[in-house]
Amino acid sequence: MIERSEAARPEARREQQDLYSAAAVDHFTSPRNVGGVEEPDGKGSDTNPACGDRTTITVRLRDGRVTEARFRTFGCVAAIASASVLTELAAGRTAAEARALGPGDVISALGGLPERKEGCALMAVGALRAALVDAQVRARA
Amino acid sequence: MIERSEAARPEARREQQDLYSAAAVDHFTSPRNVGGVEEPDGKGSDTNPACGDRTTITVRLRDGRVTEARFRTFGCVAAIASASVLTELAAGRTAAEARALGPGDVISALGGLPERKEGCALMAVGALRAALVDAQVRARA
Amino acid sequence: MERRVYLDHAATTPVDPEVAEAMARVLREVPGNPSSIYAEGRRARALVDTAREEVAAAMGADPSEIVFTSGGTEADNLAIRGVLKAHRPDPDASGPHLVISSIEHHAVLDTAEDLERHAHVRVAVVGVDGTGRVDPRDVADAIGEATRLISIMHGNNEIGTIQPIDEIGRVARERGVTFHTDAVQTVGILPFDVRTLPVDLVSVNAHKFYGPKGVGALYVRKGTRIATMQTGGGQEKGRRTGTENVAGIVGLGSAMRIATERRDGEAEKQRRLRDRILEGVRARVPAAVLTGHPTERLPNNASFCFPGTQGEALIVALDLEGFSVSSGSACTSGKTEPSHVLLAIGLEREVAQGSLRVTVGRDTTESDVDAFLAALPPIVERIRSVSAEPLSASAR
Amino acid sequence: MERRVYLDHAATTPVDPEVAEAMARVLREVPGNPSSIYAEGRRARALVDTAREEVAAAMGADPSEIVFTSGGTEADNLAIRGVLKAHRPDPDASGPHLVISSIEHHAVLDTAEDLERHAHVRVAVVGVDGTGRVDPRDVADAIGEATRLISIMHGNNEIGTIQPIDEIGRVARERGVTFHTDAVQTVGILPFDVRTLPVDLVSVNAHKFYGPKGVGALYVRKGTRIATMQTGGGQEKGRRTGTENVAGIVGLGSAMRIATERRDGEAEKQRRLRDRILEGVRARVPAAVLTGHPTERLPNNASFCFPGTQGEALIVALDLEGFSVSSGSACTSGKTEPSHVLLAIGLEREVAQGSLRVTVGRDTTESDVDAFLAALPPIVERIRSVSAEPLSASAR
Ligand SMILES: Cc1ncc(COP(=O)(O)O)c(C=O)c1O
Ligand SMILES: Cc1ncc(COP(=O)(O)O)c(C=O)c1O
Repeated sequence: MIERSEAARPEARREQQDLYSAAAVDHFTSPRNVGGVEEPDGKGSDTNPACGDRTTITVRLRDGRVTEARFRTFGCVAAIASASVLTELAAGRTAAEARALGPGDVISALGGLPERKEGCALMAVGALRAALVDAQVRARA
Repeated sequence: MIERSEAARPEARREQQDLYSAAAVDHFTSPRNVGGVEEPDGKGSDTNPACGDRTTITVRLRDGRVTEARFRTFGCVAAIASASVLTELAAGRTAAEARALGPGDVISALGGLPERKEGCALMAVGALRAALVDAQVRARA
Repeated sequence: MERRVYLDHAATTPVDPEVAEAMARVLREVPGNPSSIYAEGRRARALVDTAREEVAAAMGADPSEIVFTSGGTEADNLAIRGVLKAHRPDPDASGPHLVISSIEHHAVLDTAEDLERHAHVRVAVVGVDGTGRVDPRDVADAIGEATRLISIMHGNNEIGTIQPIDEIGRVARERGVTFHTDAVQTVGILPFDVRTLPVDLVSVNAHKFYGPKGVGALYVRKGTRIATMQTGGGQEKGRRTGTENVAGIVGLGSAMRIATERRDGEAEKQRRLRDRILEGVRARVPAAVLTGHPTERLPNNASFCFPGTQGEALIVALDLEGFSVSSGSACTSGKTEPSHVLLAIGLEREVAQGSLRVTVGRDTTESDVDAFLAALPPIVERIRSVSAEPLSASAR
Repeated sequence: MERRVYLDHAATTPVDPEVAEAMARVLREVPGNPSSIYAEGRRARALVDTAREEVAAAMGADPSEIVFTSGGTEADNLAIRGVLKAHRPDPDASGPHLVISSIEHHAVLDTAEDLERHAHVRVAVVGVDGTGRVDPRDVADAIGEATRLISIMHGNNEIGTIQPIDEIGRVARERGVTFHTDAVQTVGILPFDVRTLPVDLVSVNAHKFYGPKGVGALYVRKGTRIATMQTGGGQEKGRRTGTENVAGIVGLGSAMRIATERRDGEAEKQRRLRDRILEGVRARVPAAVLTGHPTERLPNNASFCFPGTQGEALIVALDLEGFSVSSGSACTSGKTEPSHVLLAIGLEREVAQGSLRVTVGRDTTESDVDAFLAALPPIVERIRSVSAEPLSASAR
């Protein structure tokens, strides 16, 4: 009787709901590309002023393409997962393509983020763009 | 299990508690001496200004003793029960004794009244005293 | 307890067994705080979210427009205090800041009075006719430049009269004034849809539709400016803080869902039983005075005055015979005055003293009603016969 | 749900099965409104009275001094708003109207701020030392001619520090100022007796001692001037109106009675488990910073900061392994700042971000603690290793 009414009620579904998607959890528990690229071509950081979180991304470029991107993040699950997935998204793309990656790309690659966590994806994007700008500046120098 | 814990808890006792005592209920459901004494020697009324309740008591006296007292009450359970019991208390007493009856006598004759109902006993007492004063005045006239 | 006939559903309703079971399950199995992000907390949060959807769905609202409270009283207080606080009433502009009616529940009436005394809020009280109806034109006339809120109830808890809140709401809209309605006696009982009704704030109360006591909700239309009354941890998006009454909220949600499913059938059934009482009393106690509107009234409400009797005496006498009913002049609760509602509809104080309210519910049967109709006349007669010179002035 | 280890008893506790059963029984069997004078109402009233006696007995209070509320937040709001409203603070007298500490719960802190903004109340905030203790002399210094209320908590919910409320209370008495203490984290857990403690108002909360969420109480010492915050039908002798949450109040009463019976044994058992956590963490994560007082702390509270980590990340990682704990910097609840408590005890913002609170309870076992101690270090290490140049400034 209780079981039947449980099955019938929406709460039965709702109760399963997780804070973070499976992909975000995976990137958080097994982050890809942690650390710094050795002798990077570009390095960039961004902070989330709302909470003091910080991400630094370093990149290596060959023939205008990102061959390697690594990150360090001091921050929450969303911040770590965003940076992790972004280093994967960036690898193999041209610098211009990588700079075009936005928070929407990060969020959809993670299968969504909780409300109010959009700033975390934005921080990862900010760090990558800063790294790519840095690389461009250094290349011209 | 539930039954045992019920027995153990004070609430089991408290749940039985009644608003009005058995005596008050009895005087309310079977009021004594309702109505008016025919050709009374004295008649008095009192009202409870807090609620607009009103009691009128009429008395017959023989040789300085109350031989009959009757009441009418527009009011709550406590007001009716107080007047009813007071007509019983008054009967057989000398006028002086009857005038000495106070709200405490009424309340204890009723086995108690709920909080904030003391005014109802006082109204009955007021009506009886007024009736006895009226009798005294008429007797002198 | 002996078999009893409960006829006071406007005071409170028994908890629906399915609701009680859902709440018991939460109490036994859901330990988390909805603010916590780990599994137990998320489960509690999901239950609160589901209940919010259930309450919203029943009213045609968006879940984000529902704020849970500790009952109808808090919902009314939050609506009135919250809107006036958010608007910081202008002391110099002309007219009242708040417009209410003379038959509001004490949760509205006393709040208006409290704000008048402590917060320099000016209040206009609109009267009612002999059936307890507010004339929307009177509301229009009361509105001034300074008016920030109108609070007029939907269904009256004592006499059952239903107000024309659609018309009042239109007046409020035209004048750009926020409109609150205390719908504690109607939501869950009559259709109520905020998509068509021009209302901005609506008070709701679980224990009037077979949910638990101590939990309610305030509907707050998107865009309505309202400040919080109770400050703290930021729950309910800061509109009403404090750890959520999870079991109670689940009870409110389930009760609302069930009430909506049963609503139309219940309203019809209860209206029939209610009419049986109205007619039965009229036939057996010819002196009885019907209070409230003859047709525009809550489907479950039958209310009267019996001249020459007093409310508490009626209630106690009926209680002794197993019937639970109430009165607008129960002097035990420390309220020795006859109710403001009965005076507002123009009754003499002494007539108003003999008020009796009978409100049927889901479990009420025809035979309950007939038993009541059999018990009532001798009781009225007995009490009346004790009363001193009824309706005449004091002899003192 | 998989087997989980719940270590967040300061956030909320599961409902005691006996309490849940008592509440379920009320929900199923007690239909009445306590304000009604017929049998069903009297039964509900008797249950509320019994609960009031149970709560009073646990604190050495008289039942008439207990006001039921919808939780700790409302109790705090009622104490502060109610006392200041009753005293109508004098705007011209010198000094603050209200004195609080810098580590109060948001229910006190935000209420003080709200009154400052909306009601012209002047607030003085007394600081704490590195262990989170208030110095009673600072309270004495803060009091001015205009001071009407001091509100300083008993046990802190984040770092567990216990305040010298006896000394603070004596200061308040000497200066003739009303003293409120938020004892939400201590009543039911530590001895608390208003016959010996110089306190005038005490906030209590059922869900911190195995009662339901959404019900609490305010102790109001006889003679304390306090106005109501919520106006309406006059329940709780007008100090807190609204139909009583009967089932919840019964739950509060039973939970209080059971907590008092078990109190001393539980405190000792939990203190032992807590110390096992403190020592275990110290041994396994040498960089951990203990927050709060080393000895003057709640028996169930172990709290730390782990530099280079961030609170939410710690919580989620532990949640994934089946542990429920919390942090003063959980940024999901919309609070992106590290907690004001951690900043008040002088921690750097970045260190404060890595806070973790572990609070044991009745059902916690040694093996739960050991499982936690095994799970924690690799998680701290993993999160720390991801973090960018911990403790240095931004490279931007
Ligand atoms: C119309 C109306 N408004 C408000 C309330 C107050 O609700 P509560 O007492 O549950 O807080 C009630 C119920 O008593 C009511 O009937
Ligand atoms: C110290 C303290 N005060 C007040 C509260 C507020 O209680 P509630 O959220 O249940 O209203 C809490 C609990 O969160 C607390 O720990």
